[in-house]
Amino acid sequence: MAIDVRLLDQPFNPGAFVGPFTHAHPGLGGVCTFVGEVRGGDGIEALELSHYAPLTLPGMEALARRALARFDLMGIMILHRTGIMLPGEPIVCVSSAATHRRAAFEATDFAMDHLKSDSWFWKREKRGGVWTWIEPRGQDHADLARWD
Amino acid sequence: MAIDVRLLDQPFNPGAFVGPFTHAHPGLGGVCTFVGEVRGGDGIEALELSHYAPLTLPGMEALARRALARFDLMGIMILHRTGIMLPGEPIVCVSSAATHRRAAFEATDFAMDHLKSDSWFWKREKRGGVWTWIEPRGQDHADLARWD
Amino acid sequence: MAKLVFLGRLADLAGAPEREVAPGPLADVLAALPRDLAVALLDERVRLALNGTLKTGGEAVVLSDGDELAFLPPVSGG
Amino acid sequence: MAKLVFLGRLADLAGAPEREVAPGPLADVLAALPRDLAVALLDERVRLALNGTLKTGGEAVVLSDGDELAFLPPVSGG
Repeated sequence: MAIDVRLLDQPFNPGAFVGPFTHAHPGLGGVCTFVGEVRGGDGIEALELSHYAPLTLPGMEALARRALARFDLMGIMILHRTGIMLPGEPIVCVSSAATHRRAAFEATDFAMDHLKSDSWFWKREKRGGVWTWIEPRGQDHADLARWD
Repeated sequence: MAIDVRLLDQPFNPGAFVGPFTHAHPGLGGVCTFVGEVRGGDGIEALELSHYAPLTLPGMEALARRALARFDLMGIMILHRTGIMLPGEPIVCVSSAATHRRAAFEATDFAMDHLKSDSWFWKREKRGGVWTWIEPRGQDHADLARWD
Repeated sequence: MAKLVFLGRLADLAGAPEREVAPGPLADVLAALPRDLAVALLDERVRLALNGTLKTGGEAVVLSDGDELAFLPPVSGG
Repeated sequence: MAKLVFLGRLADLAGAPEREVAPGPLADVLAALPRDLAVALLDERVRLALNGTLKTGGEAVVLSDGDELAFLPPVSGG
């Protein structure tokens, strides 16, 4: 199980996936996991993520393969929510298992930077009952430039 | 609960700690977690970590406070095993919660680099029934230099 | 018939995430749409995917019966 | 009595993780120990902690009744 990539349309518990992912790689040195949650505050009531099935999952799988080729990993797991989420719900979970710590950190960092910018997801936020689409932002490009 | 630091003398399930840690920080953006496990292979039968109570836990708490002061965190959790462990058992778990992803990654990375080198733990490995003490190694100093 | 798929804000503009259209050259298909929607679909930042494959070149698109053409605006950051 | 605590490989060398000793100047305490152990304890990389506080300077240590002096070899890497 070198690559485990999933789109999830219901709330999920990251630990329920990270545990089995970790156990699938006996002899590893470490696992670096990042879990992103829907941010609260700012009057946000909900977030909706839409995707395009024929592209989104294959795109995430290609990203996982790139991370696997670039870093010395035993495996990488990428989970991403779609649909409507409330503040505090996990939206993304990336976990990298490696013999050496540095590779696990870098692969998870790399996958997060590219997921945010390269993936086929469209987000909108609900505030005061009104939905607003979220535009691309500059910080993501700066994050990506770190890997060039 | 900005700082949660514990020495554990029994096998532990990282998810059982990361879940409550995450939920204690509503409104966060993300959590970066690193779990290190006792490496298998190489004929390793067991690992033993000894500590010195009057220094080890206070040292870990000081490291957590340094991370909290240096990065923009909502909280940091550092768990470390002591005693005899078998390959595959978690030995360390560091989790950082932050509004922004970068801070969570960097704080966990920082804490891991310093835990490995600055903490009062002495390790020995058992191979073929014989225990051997593990010496300090150069890579740790290179890791630490990244933060100077 | 062929199918147009609108992602992100384009779905709002189109009033629905999908729309059945008569097959034919893309220019003819767009000409039959409301003008503001057609203009938004022609934005240079909007990418096209025909039957699940991204169009990379600038070659003309001609929709056949059963084709699915997706309009993909820039993905969201943050 | 005072107590010496040996960490890491020093515990192996001492044959036990702790040892009761008579109070007094550290030099006298060490002189009463097996020679190879005394030499190992005096290694410049071995740090001392008196009653849970690391010694930073080079001042002479004099053990009083009830004191705990720990000998801390370099911690393990990797």
